[in-house]
Amino acid sequence: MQVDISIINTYLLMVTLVAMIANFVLSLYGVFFKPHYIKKIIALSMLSDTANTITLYIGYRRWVDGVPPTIPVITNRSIEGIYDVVRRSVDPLPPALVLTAVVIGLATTLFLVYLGYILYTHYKTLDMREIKRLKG
Amino acid sequence: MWRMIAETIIYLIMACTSIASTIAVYLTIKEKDLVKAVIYSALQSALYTIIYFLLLTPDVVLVYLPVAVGLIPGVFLILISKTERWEKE
Amino acid sequence: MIAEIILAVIIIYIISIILLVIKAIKGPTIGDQVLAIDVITYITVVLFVLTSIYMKAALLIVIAIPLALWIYALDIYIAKYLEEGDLGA
Amino acid sequence: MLSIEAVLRGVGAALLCLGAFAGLVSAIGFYRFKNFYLRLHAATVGTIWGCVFPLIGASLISVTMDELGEVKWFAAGASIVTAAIVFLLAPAGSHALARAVHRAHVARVQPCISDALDPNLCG
Amino acid sequence: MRAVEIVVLISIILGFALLLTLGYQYLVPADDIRALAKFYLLTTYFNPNYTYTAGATESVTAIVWDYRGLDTLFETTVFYIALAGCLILARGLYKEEKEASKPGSGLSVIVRSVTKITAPMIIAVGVSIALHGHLTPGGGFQGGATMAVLPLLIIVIFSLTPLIKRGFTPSRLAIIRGLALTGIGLVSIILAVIGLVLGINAYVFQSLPKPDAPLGFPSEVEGALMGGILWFFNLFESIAVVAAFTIAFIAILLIESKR
Repeated sequence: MQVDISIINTYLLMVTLVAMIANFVLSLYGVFFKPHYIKKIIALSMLSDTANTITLYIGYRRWVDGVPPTIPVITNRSIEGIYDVVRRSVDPLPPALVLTAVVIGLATTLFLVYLGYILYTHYKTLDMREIKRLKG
Repeated sequence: MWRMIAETIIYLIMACTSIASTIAVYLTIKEKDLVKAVIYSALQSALYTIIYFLLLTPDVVLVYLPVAVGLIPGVFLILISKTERWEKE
Repeated sequence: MIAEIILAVIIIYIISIILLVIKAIKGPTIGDQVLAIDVITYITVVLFVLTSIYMKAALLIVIAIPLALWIYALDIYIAKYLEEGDLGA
Repeated sequence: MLSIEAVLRGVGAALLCLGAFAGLVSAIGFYRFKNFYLRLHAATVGTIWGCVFPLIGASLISVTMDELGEVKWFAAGASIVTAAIVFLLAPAGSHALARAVHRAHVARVQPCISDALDPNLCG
Repeated sequence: MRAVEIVVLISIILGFALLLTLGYQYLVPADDIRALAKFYLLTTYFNPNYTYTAGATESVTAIVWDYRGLDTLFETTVFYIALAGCLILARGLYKEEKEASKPGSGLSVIVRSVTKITAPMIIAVGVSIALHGHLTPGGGFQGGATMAVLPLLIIVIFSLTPLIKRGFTPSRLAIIRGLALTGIGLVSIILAVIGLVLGINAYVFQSLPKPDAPLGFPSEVEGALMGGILWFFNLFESIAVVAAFTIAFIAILLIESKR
């Protein structure tokens, strides 16, 4: 008996996207409305991770007739191998964009950590409500 | 039939992992103890690693894994140990 | 035959991961949470290897080695923080 | 007459089933034990029985699978190396964590009969 | 009063609306990919239908360093500037000497021995990820990030003194990093300079010989695939990343000894 389950697959993929958007909203709330500086940095790193995940999700491709997609690496170097990879592979452009974003995200996080230490030596606190001079 | 079920199972793993990561993000935002917040964010990173793997992007997994699992908790713990641990009400 | 066995093992591992995530979220002390994340990621290594064998994309196994190398970094950071209150020199 | 491939595949499948059972038992134990020091037992079962043996089994299976193509030896070798690394690192990590938790008085021993290292933690 | 937050919120709403509008057909992944991705995949490794190729079997590394090379070069610049900002913030707070920690403290001997055993393995895994970037998943950024975890682990477990005593001072690491960045710059323009001197047509970021530009890096050496420019970029980028992160970790831990 053949049952059409593609609607369930579509629903499950949509659940992933909606959960990612919920992550985005939650970490945005953390960046804006949490008073502590370290909490803000943690929320910011989670925000960038979620944006990267949405980018990668756009580049995915579904299974066709039960055949899974493959990674964009050519293992069989003949003509047939290359065309097989083109037929089955996922999109290689979003990983290339996300790759550098992750490393640069770590560099900017390090910069914010240094800035937090300098703030602490000046004000003896990291609570943004007590640092009156930064209030904008 | 069996291969269709395999496809559904892969998508089901992805959906479960996403929902668990949403819970982890929520707890990170709500937590008052910053060390526990760092641990919850490490849990979120581990779950995101599974999602990246299932999206078939090994390059991103290879760069995200040392950064998010190996480096970022260490850096945050250095900053917490030098400043303060508790977030005030 | 072997593919069905691998798929069944993957499902059992997913159930274990769900139980461990519940414990990692609930765990009363920091030690429990870190230990749960530890076991989650070690089981994730097996999940990655089995999934890549099942999908017949053997190059994906290259992810497993760095993942297994980096999980204990989180343990070390938390242990040093709890023992000395300080990650520094 | 058994071929060598059938033997390897059978041993690998047996190791996989053993690992799945150990992983499930470890998760249930982790869920039901009372305190941190008891959960260390469950964690060790989950890392050694639930991770090292299935990796060796996966390596044995991938040797026999010709569908993987030219890189099947690569897959088998990577699985073995990963098993060795986990075998080396997982005990070290949980040891460091247990020592730090005991020294920092984070987790209490409860229910307690006696604690020879630090009597104050008992009860 | 809250003008900045309101502007940011509105711009995020507009940006998400743009994303949903432009990507509505990709919201749930389709069973096909875009024509641009197909072009990248077809021309990554040798092909008779196309004259231009990257000569590597891994598309992601080829896109990062060959098709979109200038993009990655400027991202490396952003990375450099962010870490230079870190060091500027840490300036004036340095103190080199450090009192010896008392025996009995620190992590146990088991963890120290295991880390001594695994340190060469970490270096080996990082180098292999970096230098095989054009054949298997990996590349310069990945190898550098993998190797950069080792200094932080060594600092946490053994303290800072052995690292300084072995000669890994911030100034020396800064020199290594400068040399690696110079290597990236040289590799990207050297063929254009040679072409300018000899009077041959050549481009910036030229990897393999093209029909109108005969100069180029080798596509393979002794039968092993080199990928032209990719191998050099992976090597220099991994050295730059690991040196930069090590400087940052050492500096943030040296700040502390002032108190």
